[in-house]
Amino acid sequence: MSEYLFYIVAAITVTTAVYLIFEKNPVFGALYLIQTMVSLAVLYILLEAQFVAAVQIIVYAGAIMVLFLFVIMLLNLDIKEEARNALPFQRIPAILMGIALFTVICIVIRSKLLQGKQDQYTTAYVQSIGNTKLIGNLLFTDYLLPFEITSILLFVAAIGAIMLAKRKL
Amino acid sequence: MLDLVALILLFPLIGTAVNGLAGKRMRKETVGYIACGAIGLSFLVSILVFCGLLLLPPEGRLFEKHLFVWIESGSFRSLAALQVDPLSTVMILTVSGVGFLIHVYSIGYMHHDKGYHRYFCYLNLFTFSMLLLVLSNNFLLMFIGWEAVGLCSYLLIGFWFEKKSASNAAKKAFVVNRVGDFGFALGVMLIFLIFHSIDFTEVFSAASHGNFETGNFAITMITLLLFMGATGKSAQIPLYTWLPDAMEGPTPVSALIHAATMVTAGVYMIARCNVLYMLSPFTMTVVASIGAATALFAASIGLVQNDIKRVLAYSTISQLGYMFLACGVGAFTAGVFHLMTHAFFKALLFLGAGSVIHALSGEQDIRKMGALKSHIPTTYKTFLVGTIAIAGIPPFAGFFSKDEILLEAFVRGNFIYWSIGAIAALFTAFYMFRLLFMTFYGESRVDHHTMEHLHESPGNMTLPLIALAGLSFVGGFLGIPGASAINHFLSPVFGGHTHAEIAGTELAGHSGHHGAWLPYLMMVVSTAIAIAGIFLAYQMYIKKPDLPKKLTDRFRFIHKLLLNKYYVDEIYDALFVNPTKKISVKILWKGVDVRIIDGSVNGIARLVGGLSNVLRLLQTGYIRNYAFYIVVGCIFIVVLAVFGK
Amino acid sequence: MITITHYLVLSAILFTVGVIGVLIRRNAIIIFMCIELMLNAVNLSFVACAHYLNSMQGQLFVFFTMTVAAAEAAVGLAIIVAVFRNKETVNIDDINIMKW
Amino acid sequence: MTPVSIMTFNILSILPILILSGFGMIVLFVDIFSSRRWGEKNLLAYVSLLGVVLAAIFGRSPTGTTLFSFNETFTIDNYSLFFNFIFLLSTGLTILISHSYIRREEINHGEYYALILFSTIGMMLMASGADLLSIYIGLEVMSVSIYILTGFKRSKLISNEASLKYFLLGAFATGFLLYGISLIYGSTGAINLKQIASFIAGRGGIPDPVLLMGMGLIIIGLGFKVASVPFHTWVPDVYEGAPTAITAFMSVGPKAAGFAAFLRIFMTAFGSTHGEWQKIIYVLAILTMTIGNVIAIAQTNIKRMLAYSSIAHAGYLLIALVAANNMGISGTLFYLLAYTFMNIGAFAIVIVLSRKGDECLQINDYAGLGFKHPFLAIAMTLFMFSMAGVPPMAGFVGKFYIFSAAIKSGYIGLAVIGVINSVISVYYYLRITVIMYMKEPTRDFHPLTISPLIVVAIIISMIGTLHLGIFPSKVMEIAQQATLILK
Amino acid sequence: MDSRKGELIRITTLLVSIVVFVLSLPLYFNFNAHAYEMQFVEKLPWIPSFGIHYHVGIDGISLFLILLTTFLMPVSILASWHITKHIKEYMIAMLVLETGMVGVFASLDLFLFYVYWELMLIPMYLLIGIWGGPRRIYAAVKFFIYTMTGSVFMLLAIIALYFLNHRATGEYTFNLLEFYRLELSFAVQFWLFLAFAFAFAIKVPMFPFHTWLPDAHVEAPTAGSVILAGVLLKMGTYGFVRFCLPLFPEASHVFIPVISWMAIVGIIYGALVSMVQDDLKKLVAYSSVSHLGFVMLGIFAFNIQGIEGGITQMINHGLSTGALFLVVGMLYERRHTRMIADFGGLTKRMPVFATLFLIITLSSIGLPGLNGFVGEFLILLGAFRSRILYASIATSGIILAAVYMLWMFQRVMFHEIIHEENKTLKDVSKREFAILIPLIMIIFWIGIYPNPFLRKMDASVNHLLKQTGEKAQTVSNLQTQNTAVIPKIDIVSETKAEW
Repeated sequence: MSEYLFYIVAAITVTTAVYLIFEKNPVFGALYLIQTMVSLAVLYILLEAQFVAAVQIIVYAGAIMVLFLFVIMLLNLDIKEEARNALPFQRIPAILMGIALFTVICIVIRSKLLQGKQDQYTTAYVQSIGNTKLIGNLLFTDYLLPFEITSILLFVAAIGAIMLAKRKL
Repeated sequence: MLDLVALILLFPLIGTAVNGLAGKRMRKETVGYIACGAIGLSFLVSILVFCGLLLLPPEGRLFEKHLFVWIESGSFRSLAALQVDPLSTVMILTVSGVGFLIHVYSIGYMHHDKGYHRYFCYLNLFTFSMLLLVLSNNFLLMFIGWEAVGLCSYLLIGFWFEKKSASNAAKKAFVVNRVGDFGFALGVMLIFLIFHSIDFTEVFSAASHGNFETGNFAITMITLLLFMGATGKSAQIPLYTWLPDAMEGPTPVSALIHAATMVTAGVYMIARCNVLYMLSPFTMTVVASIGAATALFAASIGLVQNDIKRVLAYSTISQLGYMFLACGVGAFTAGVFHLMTHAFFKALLFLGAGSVIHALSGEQDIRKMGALKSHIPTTYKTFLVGTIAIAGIPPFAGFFSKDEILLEAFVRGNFIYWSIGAIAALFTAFYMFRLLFMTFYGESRVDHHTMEHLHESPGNMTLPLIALAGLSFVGGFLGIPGASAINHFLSPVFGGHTHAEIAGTELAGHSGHHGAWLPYLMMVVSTAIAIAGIFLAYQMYIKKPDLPKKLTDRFRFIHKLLLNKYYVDEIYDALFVNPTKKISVKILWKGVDVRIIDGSVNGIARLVGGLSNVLRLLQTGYIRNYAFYIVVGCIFIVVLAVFGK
Repeated sequence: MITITHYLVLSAILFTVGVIGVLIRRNAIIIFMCIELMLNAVNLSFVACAHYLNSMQGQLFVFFTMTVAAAEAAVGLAIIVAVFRNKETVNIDDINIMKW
Repeated sequence: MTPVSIMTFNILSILPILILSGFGMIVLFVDIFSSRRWGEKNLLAYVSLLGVVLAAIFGRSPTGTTLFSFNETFTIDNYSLFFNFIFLLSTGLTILISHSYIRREEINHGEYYALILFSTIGMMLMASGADLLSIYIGLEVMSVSIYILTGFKRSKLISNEASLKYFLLGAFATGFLLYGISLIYGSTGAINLKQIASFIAGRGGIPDPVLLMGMGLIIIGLGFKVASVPFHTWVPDVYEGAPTAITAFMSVGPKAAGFAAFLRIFMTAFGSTHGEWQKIIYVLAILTMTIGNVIAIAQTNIKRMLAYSSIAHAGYLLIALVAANNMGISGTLFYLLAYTFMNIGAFAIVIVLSRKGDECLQINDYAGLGFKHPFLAIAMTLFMFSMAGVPPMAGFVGKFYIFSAAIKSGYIGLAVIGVINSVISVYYYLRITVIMYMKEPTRDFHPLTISPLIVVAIIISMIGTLHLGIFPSKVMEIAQQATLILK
Repeated sequence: MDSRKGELIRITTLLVSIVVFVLSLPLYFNFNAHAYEMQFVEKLPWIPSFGIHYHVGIDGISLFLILLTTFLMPVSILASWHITKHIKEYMIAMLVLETGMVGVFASLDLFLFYVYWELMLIPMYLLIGIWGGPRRIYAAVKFFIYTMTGSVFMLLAIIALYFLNHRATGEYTFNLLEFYRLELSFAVQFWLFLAFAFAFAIKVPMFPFHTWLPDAHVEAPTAGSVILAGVLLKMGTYGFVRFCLPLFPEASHVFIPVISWMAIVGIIYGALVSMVQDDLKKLVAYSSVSHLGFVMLGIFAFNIQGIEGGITQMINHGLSTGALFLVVGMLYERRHTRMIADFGGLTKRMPVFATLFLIITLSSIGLPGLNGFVGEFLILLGAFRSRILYASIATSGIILAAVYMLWMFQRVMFHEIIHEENKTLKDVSKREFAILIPLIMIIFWIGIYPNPFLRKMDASVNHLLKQTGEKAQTVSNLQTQNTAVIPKIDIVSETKAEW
């Protein structure tokens, strides 16, 4: 069951991703990306990462992508935006490079993976406590410092966004 | 008395210093007195030293005076030390004596010159250098004198530096001498390498004690190299070309340096090294051959020259050739003897020529002279003495010395040497009398303007002439066959090789198959040759004045060849001077240096600069482009990381 | 059976697509979206690894990545807006004053 | 029962970070409450300076020991302390040189100083982070702040463009970095550097391809930050477009932070696979030096020239990384410190000479400076010779250190290429002095208004450059102690 | 700047340099000629963590070079009286230069040596670039980069020595005297010798690395040329003596033919190119190539005469060529041209000058009785003792020297005065006289009584030869085998230390 689900969702993900990079209209592009993200959220659930899946939809697909859409509309961008192409000759090499990169990655991940120490968080264990609770625990214990620093990051981003985008200071 | 030897050097040096530093602010007379006084004192000391030497037993006539250690490096050691022995005594007497006379003469001759004090400064310096050359006790110190006389020669030839020809001649003299010095320097080094010393005494005693067999290669090389130096200094083939040009200097300079003393340095040096030379028959042959060839060659050029000083210059070269011929056949005493008599009469001739030139306000072309006999009688008379002396008419000095050389050439050498010498002697007599006749006899070809100023030279010029004439007359008796004083005196230097054994009475015994009559026959023959030359000149220039022109027309080619000195200067220019200049400019400087070396240095710089301008184009300013580089770099790195074993 | 490899291949595809998008698109916002796509691909790989390793660190990392992405998005879009204010375009091929 | 791991909670260990963030806030508050007029905003600079100084003072902790805190996500050791000093120094100097500049450019906002302070926090985290997550977060804090600072001259298109380029490319490169981290995580199951190291050690030091690829991708991400070819392309453009004071900051702080992370990750986590990554760095080092130096020759804009020079210096530092011996690491530390002095000094001069609306950035604009403003010219000459590696300046000792390290590890070829490059670099550094001293002025220098703060910065830089050049011993010893931790 | 202030600066600098010279004199008088060890040694820790010391001292080899430096300095400063532009900076540069030069000759710590070696580039570069002629920038940059190119390789070699020494003794030090004791394998010596020799050969400059020299000389101000020719070039030859020979004896022996031929080509080539120059300074510059060729030939003769001659010739060249540049500078000050064709007949207007010029010219030619001869003869003698062929070819250089110098002298000083401007030239002033006279006095002194100089260097040179000879013997078989084959770089494995 989950196998079919995986393949379907994966297909959707890839398709929307490919649509994203070939779509002329940025609004549609954003929508495709949202779709990709939502599909990924499904995969996260398949991987038993419910909290991440939720955040993916709420924060990523919801907040961030809406911000994108918001800006696209604010700037009133249309299809003509990409009229000028200074590097037409880069297209084919770029795609070839992408394929090459993909090939290399595939060759690499064919080899032995997951050689590392298996951790204690087996499915059963996680379910016994709850995914979200575990993550919360870890965030306020082991990863407290990065977590706090993230606040600075967000603060910086807020200041920056205001600084750069505010019409009048 | 011998201890005074350093004073011989000191006086001229003081003269140089005083005249050089303060001469400009002194009266001309003072300058002259200081200069002459310095040399005069030097001469007096030389006589004292000579007497001192005479007091010693003949075998012990060697005195060395150490002054200080000059250069010492490792086993190499060159002292500043003086050596007095018969040979150097002969030399110092000649140099300071003749030098003194010429100094006196110069007072009058140079009286009107602006560089008066400079002149005497140089002249004194020259005398010092020459005395140093002959007094030094090792090769390197000798080399100092050797080069220093070259320097003085340079300075004095170029004395009238405003004349381009003079400065050119000066430079030529120095450079050609340097070519010779090249050989000399190498010779000295080779001596050090072979003998581990450069002291005369040590080298010669090592050489004469049978450590080296005759014909030893190293010794041959040493002697050849030293002889190379001698050819430069003494103007032998192939390095003689500077001497005729050197006549650009003031005439007394020509007399002193380019006739009487400096040019004989080569002869002196070979005589000094006779021990070495005797060990190398090959070198001796070379020396004799070159000497003979030069004697003939220069004499032949002298036949047709029209410049009074040039004739004398070629004559000098020719006479030097004789001396080398003498040395080359092993007759060192004969060489030195001729050196001395030659100093007397050639100085006399030059000074006489100077007097003529002085009288004619600078005219040197004998075609514009003539009939001066009555106008400048003293000059004429003394000049006549000198001419006879060089021509080899007994009993004048030249006769004895030249005759002895010819005899030696015949006895020790071979018939060819003798015949060349004889022909050269014929030439000598001819051109000298040609000179005499054209200058003092016949019709006057002097232009009016010059004629008005025609006058006999002042006393301080004529007195040296008379003195030298006297010496030219009596000088020969020092080496009169059979009772040769100079042979006796020099024999300690030339040891077993002296010609005392064969000269004079002992001759018969030594070279038995020729018989005792040989010397006398030789005398007769050479006198006959001289007279033949004189007769020929008389015929051509007094009796039939139009004969020379006919002959010239008849043998146009030979005449032109002789007149242009066999084009040797031109050949040298074409062979050495011009190609060197051309190669230096075109290939080395503009080609190798600018184009290749500098070009490649700047080329690398330009290459990097060009590369910079190409590579910067990668920086297109397009973000996508930059991202592309990142991806390329990524693939490269990943491939290198994963597969790059 | 869906193995880790499946997820990782999918992740690789998404990542590659994102890279290609960055290379061929000219609209700054779309490029930015492609970069977001790359980040998402990475997130997938993290979560997949975490799952198969029985580890939580991957999920945590994804959480941080998202936060960072949010911050970046805010700043990035602000920058794009600022550019647009001055230049009236978001075509990065037109934004090319500085080169060489 | 919920397992709650017991935290090694040591607030003192992050005291400098706390001080800096606190002062970041204070600056913002001061800005809000201070007058709108530009003239009274001097306080901002002084407050932020105070923050830096305090952070420097309280950032000291007993040396010689390694202190892990926050469950091994944060390390305090001599190594990170040394880097903290470099960061604080570059921050302090940047603030000093910014003061007059941002007033002239009318971007005198509290946010400017706050962002600088925040980005310093990011750098510190990069140097101190004990796992990949901390390092990543630190990197992002630093980068995002600098993206903003680069575009701080909002009204200038050149600044916008720089900011956009930096941002897009930075985010792109970060994508690779993250992917690398995920692969390492996938392979080792750990993001903590020590655990990664013990994993590799457990497998006999033989890494598998996934790990290697992850390593390669991390090199890309950090190579981008330290401006290594071929990830350097943003550098000239961004350096040119950014506000000059930020360019100065960018060329020292983030570069140092990049190397701090580079060294810590590769020496601690991948130390036993040295052979695998040194060949990559080897190639990168050669490319970076050569391309940086060669292209710098053709530059006419001084900021671009310094940008390429900064790339070249990254190349020299990579040599030390290749050598990977304690000499190389301490050499890197020393070099970065020296580079901070000389580079900020050079930019300070650039700032002094520029005026509003007339940036005076062409190298030819410096003609005749030598005798018009001897002090500035001497300072500039000093910095240029130092960067060229001429004794007795700091740059020479740094290069000496690095080449020594290379030779010690037997990389003669690399050292030879390095010195050849350093000769090439002489050309363009020398050109500045040529133009200053040997060319007649092509333009008149208006009377410069030189603020005392920037003079202080120049003097500090000069003293630093000379002191490190002539008496490097003390700093060398500290640097050597700092490296012992990594082994 | 007002002229009084300028005058004050000049006089102060002059006094300082004279005081330095006077202070350096005790070095000579208190120097123990019988000891080969370094004397007047100062050793203070400088960078202890690297084993770097401020370690200076002199022996018979460096003694005279230091004295030459301190002696030429007041002379040069006196010759810079005409500088009016930026006097203060000029004088500072001169004094810094002096520091660097003395430092180079006195350093016994290789790191310190390198620092001084490079340090002295900066003031020289500024001197050429700021106070030089029309193409000064090109010349200055070329000078700087060219020299730097050589020296960076030396830096690498120094570092390599440092580690090799550590490997051998376990001690980290840059002490030259310690390095002397190192026994290096031939291959290592080979490469390190090359690195050192490259730096020094550029500095000397040996053919074909000489092209910076004419440019730098031509464009430099008079004092710059004097220092450049007088002292800077000596650093190269000094480097060979101090470092290459004793540190890498076997390699040095192997390189005898290469270096000797380069020297010989330099002698002849320099002379020929010099001969056809039309610019006085260029002529003198190329003559330096020739003269320094002699020095190199002497050093690589590997015997006492050669090396002592080489050192003497270093001093001589400093004096004679320095003096020649001063003379050319005096002409330039008067006429603002250095083209030979613009002169001619100057003797008439400037007799005193002519005399001084002539003496200097003759000294440069190597006339016996003047200084040049002593050095040249000893060099040639030394070279002759080791390889007759080399010495024979090189000796022909003395002919060429006469040609180019005298031809130049003739064209400048002799003939009629053709150019109007030359008719009003003034003879040497008191200041110029004061500049030249000390030089000329020493020229005579060394020429006539060189032994005090030679004696002081005896012990050191003997020791040097012992070092080179003894070390060379131990691996003497190696050289014959390795002459043809360039050894592979196994220095990597030799230096590679454990991590």
